[in-house]
Amino acid sequence: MFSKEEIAQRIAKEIKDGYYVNLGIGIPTLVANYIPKGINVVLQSENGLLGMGPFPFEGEEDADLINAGKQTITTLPGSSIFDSAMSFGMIRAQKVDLTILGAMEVSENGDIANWKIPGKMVKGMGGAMDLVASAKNIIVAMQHVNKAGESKLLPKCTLPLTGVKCIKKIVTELAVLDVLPEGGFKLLERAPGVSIEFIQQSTAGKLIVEGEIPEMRLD
Amino acid sequence: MFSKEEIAQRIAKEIKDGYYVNLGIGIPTLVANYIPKGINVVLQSENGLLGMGPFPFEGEEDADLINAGKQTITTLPGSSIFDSAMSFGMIRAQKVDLTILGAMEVSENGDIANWKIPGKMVKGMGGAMDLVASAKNIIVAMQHVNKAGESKLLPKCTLPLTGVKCIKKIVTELAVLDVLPEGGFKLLERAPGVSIEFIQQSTAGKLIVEGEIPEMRLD
Amino acid sequence: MINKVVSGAEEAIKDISDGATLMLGGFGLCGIPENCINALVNKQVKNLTCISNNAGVDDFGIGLMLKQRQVKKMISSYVGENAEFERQLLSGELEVDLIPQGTLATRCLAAGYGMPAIFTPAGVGTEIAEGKEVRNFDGKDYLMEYAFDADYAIVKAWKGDTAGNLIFRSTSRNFNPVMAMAGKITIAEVEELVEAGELDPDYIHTPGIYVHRIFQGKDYEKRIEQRTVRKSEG
Amino acid sequence: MINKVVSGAEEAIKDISDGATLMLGGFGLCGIPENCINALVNKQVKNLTCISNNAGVDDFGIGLMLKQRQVKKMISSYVGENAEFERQLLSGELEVDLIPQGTLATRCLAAGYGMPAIFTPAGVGTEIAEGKEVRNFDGKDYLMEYAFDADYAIVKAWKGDTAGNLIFRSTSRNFNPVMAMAGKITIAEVEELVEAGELDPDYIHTPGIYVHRIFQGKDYEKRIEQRTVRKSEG
Repeated sequence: MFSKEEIAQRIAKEIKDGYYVNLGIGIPTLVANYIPKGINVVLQSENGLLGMGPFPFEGEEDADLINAGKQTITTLPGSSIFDSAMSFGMIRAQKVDLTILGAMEVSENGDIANWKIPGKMVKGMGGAMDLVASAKNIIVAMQHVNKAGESKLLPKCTLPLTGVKCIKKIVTELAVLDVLPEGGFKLLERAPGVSIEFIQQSTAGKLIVEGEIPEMRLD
Repeated sequence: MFSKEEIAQRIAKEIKDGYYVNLGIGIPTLVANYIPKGINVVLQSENGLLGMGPFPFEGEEDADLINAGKQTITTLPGSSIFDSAMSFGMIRAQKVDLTILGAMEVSENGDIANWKIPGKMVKGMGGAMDLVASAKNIIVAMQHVNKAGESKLLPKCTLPLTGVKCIKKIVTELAVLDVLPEGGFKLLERAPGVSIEFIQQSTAGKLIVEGEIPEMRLD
Repeated sequence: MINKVVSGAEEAIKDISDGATLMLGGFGLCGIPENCINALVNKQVKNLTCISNNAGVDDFGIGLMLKQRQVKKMISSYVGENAEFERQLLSGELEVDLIPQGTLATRCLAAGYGMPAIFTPAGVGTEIAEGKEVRNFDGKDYLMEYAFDADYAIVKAWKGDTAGNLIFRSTSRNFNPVMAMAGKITIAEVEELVEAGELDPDYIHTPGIYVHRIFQGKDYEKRIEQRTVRKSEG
Repeated sequence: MINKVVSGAEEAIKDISDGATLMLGGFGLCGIPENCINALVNKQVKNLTCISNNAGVDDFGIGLMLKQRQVKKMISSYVGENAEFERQLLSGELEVDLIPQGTLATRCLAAGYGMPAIFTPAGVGTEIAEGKEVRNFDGKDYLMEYAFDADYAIVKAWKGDTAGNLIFRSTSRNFNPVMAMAGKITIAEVEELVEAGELDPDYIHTPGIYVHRIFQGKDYEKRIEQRTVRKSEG
């Protein structure tokens, strides 16, 4: 089984040279640490920054320079700043090549739920609904099952939706899966030491297994 | 009868302290020369400038600094530059207090025609349709009759329209008139030496004359 | 130029009365109009509808207004950092309208650009689409969302001039320029107020035509919500 | 950062082929992409649809492309300074779609901001409303106008960096930033190309994400259309 760090590391392999990428909060944030050397990638932060750099050194924090998670960050040479309308404008216009975000549930037709649990305090969707409705290429980083041991890859989401038919790829601690346009989770890779049977048991939605399923590789 | 300069001078009296004003090409451009001393007015040029200044001194022309008539101009302290979308955004949002433009015809219900003559080469409407459709306060500067001696203040425009029910006030070489919401040209002032009868003869649309009609004053 | 300068936050907000709809710039605690918020707290104006991406924290930003129960309704995209907010929401004292962040920004833009409505795919097929018009363009569904209608927009800029022109610094820009365009009356507080002519016209983010009142704020705390650092190298 | 630099105009436009739809920045002759226009003339690409506020003059700007009959259709707000244009229009060789200037700008913005359509009051009740959807909001009628769909946007900036960030100078900004956002592929020529990091992130007008190719142009003529001056005082 993969750790969160390893999930992030595996997702980083999906990032190609020249990509503009938006990283959500949680595991997606960790992806920044594993972007392959030698490729040029620009991170977009939806509060209005292209070219997000690492956290500042101690004592160099700037209250005016934060990311969408409200963390103090830095810029890089070539960065640009813009307002929230332009930020979501470029997201909506699909100028951002890849969006990586977390989820509570994903359904086999690509619906995602990640913003609201009935009965619990609702914090809000932030930019998630804009991102999932707009992005041409979304990868979900998530745990395959919840703390109660129930699958989060479902025939149909039970929680209020964030977006419909938008998720194309999922990376969990157990597997890499594509969500097929016609429906179903197609198993692409499995975590080292994890059996197809275990993935099948952990997947409530329709799992499609065809041919040899290689182990996930991180190098 | 008023000269073009005098029409401009009379219109300038309508400009109030704190106004943002857009001036069209022709007589409206001349209005800038007569803005009352001691009031603060900002001229908007729809190609993307607030705070249009006078023409540059010889030798100081800047090819990158023009007005909507493509004339070389200058900025003033406090000027700002913006793109065409924002320029028409502020026009559409009625942030510009007063628009002054020319017309070929105005109808008694406030329609205006000023962009196209069937059978002649059409140059285009430029920003005129945006301006007349958006402005809360439009003054038309025009000749009362055309070169053939026909009235340009009509029951109904004969030329293709630029905008409908948008003109509130007209200043011509003969008179100042309001266009009433219920229809009709209400005579407010007459040029020195011009009789009401002459204005009546020169006005094909419904002219409303009530009470004493003072002479136009320029001081 | 038209002079927009007022003496300070008290004068800037003096005509804001109970029941007003306010837009407040900022993202989290970054770029919020601290001086005006404090003045609104002191003025104790009530029953406000606040359009703001976030709702501050318990003891800073809009949280200070919530604590005094000055806010009837929040229109935000994310409100998660505030215990008093949660209490009022669960007790029914506070209405909350949660809308996607991009929709929030674009409804401001629409107001500032005189567009009565816009189309966005955000929220299609979700509960926030309920009651809204869905329209298909080129095979994709969009929601029609209306321009905001706010009595006041209150923003914070880095520099401003007496003509009302504004320049924002770094990511404290966020919602400030789009809200500045969207208020019927726009109030700007700035860290540094200069004479008209001192700012380069090419680098002004918000032209003065959108700003009705401006003043130089004081005692900015600029609190950091998530102080994250890396260790010095070597 | 992602490097967007190409060697020059020829390389920048090399894949533009017959029948393409181009946006060309500029207002009159101010801020037009002179280098790319010359390269398009040399390449003799044909049957172009050009979206540009104006159509140049007989011997400069888009006029050079018209002279060679490279343009099938112009989409503009004002085309009045060009005799060859008039000849082609009257003879039926050239199609022209005249649209209000604000509609032109906002249809670019819509494309750059992923909004399929916008509402504007411009043209309501006139012949340009024919066949268009009219919709009433709050008692006022608006036309629904669609976002542009352009294969290429070709713009001219003052400064740019290798990451594609652009800064425009004075009123040569005009349509350039909105078109830069609106092209499927955006080509920017700049007077001065600098390394990423040399431009202040706060003052960038067009973020590099919108720009696909950039190069430093040469031999800018920057012709003035209406040279108007006042006499020196004293």
